[in-house]
Amino acid sequence: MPLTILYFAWVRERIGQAEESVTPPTDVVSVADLIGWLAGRSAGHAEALAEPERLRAAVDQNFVALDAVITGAREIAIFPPVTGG
Amino acid sequence: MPLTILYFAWVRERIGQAEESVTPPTDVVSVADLIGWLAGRSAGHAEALAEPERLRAAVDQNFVALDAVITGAREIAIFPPVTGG
Amino acid sequence: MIRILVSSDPIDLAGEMARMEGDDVGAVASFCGLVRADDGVDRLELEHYPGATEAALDRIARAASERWSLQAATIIHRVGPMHPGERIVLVLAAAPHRHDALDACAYLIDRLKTDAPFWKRETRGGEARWVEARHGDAVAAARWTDPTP
Amino acid sequence: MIRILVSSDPIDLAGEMARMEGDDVGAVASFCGLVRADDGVDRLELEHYPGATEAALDRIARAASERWSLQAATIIHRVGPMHPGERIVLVLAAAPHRHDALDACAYLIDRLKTDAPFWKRETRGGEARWVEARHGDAVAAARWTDPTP
Repeated sequence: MPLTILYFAWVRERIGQAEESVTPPTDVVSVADLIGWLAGRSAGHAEALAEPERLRAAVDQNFVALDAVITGAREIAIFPPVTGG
Repeated sequence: MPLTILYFAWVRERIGQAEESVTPPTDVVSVADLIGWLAGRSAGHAEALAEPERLRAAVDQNFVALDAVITGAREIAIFPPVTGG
Repeated sequence: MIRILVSSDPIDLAGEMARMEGDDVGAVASFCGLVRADDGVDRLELEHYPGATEAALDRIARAASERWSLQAATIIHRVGPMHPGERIVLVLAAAPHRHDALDACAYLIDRLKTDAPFWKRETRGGEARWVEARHGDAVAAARWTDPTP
Repeated sequence: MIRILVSSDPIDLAGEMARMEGDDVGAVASFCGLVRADDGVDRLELEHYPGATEAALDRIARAASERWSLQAATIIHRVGPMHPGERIVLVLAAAPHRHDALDACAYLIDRLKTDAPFWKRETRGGEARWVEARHGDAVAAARWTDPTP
């Protein structure tokens, strides 16, 4: 099943798109795995996703740690630490 | 020199006036002395000033403890604990 | 900038807020106290000690300005008769950073409760009574014990 | 009553305040965050995660309502481009008693800073940069660690 990936802030800018639909291989189990796999998609992806420790993620709109499992997820967002308010 | 005495809230109501000018004898040295002396002026004064522990005071617009000395004061206010805000 | 106002006019919340804002202000915290009807009060009267009240509020606002990095502190207190739902008091603190504004705002209202000469008289069904001072207010004010005398 | 609004329209502070007031409300505390010009910012852009943002703000307001005795909690956040002096965020808490309103107000803004998906981009003299998260915000949010998960 294809997975919707959303990017925000500088992650979005570096990748050059806000959203894409992907079908990762079955060995992509966690958010961290997904980030590593997405990094291979383009030079922009590689640059945006080079330092996972600077990234945060949400699985189906819930904030999660990067070791969270993504099995069954439909929408995954990847972004820098939030700076609202 | 005459001293202006101001009363507020239920102290004012029981005494029946908001302000009076008095000249206490020289043995009236503290606010507590003054309260005791004022209590003798009328039945209303006696009722309003019967329980000094329920009263607060200001000497020349500065809040003071009841044992504060009043020598040289021009305006003394006597009132219940404040309830603003 | 300190602004103190004791008046029998209704409190202009939007106008007072607008006065606090500026290009360098990052945070405005406010507290507004209102007349509550829920315990049967249909009228509230606020008495004060003219002159001494303004001086006390000014001292409170100055103490807040010394303690936190503020750009403005405002204390507005209504006096005279008022009704449920009406604003009794409004305090505002403006600062570059939010915790200064939030802490100063809480300080202003806590101190006002114990240090400013106002007295409330409530009327319920025609019966008036002077409000008693609350011990909790003294406790709340004490947590702000000033570092300087 | 919880009210959440994420919008590119200017924040109507007076209107939002008026919504909080009622005959049984004794206290309304507010915090408003504004775009500051003092470090040379001439434009600020707020990006958010539609849907997830509103859900996060709703969770924060609900947590505040469970923790304190509130009559209303409101969180309004502006998104899109804005300029110095304009309001970015407004949080409001209404309660019968003042410390519930004040504490809930501080909680709402502290939690919003770390738990809601917004990102700020500042422009200074034509040069844009994404604002870095501040460690102090995580510290401020941590002091509210919820009694329940």
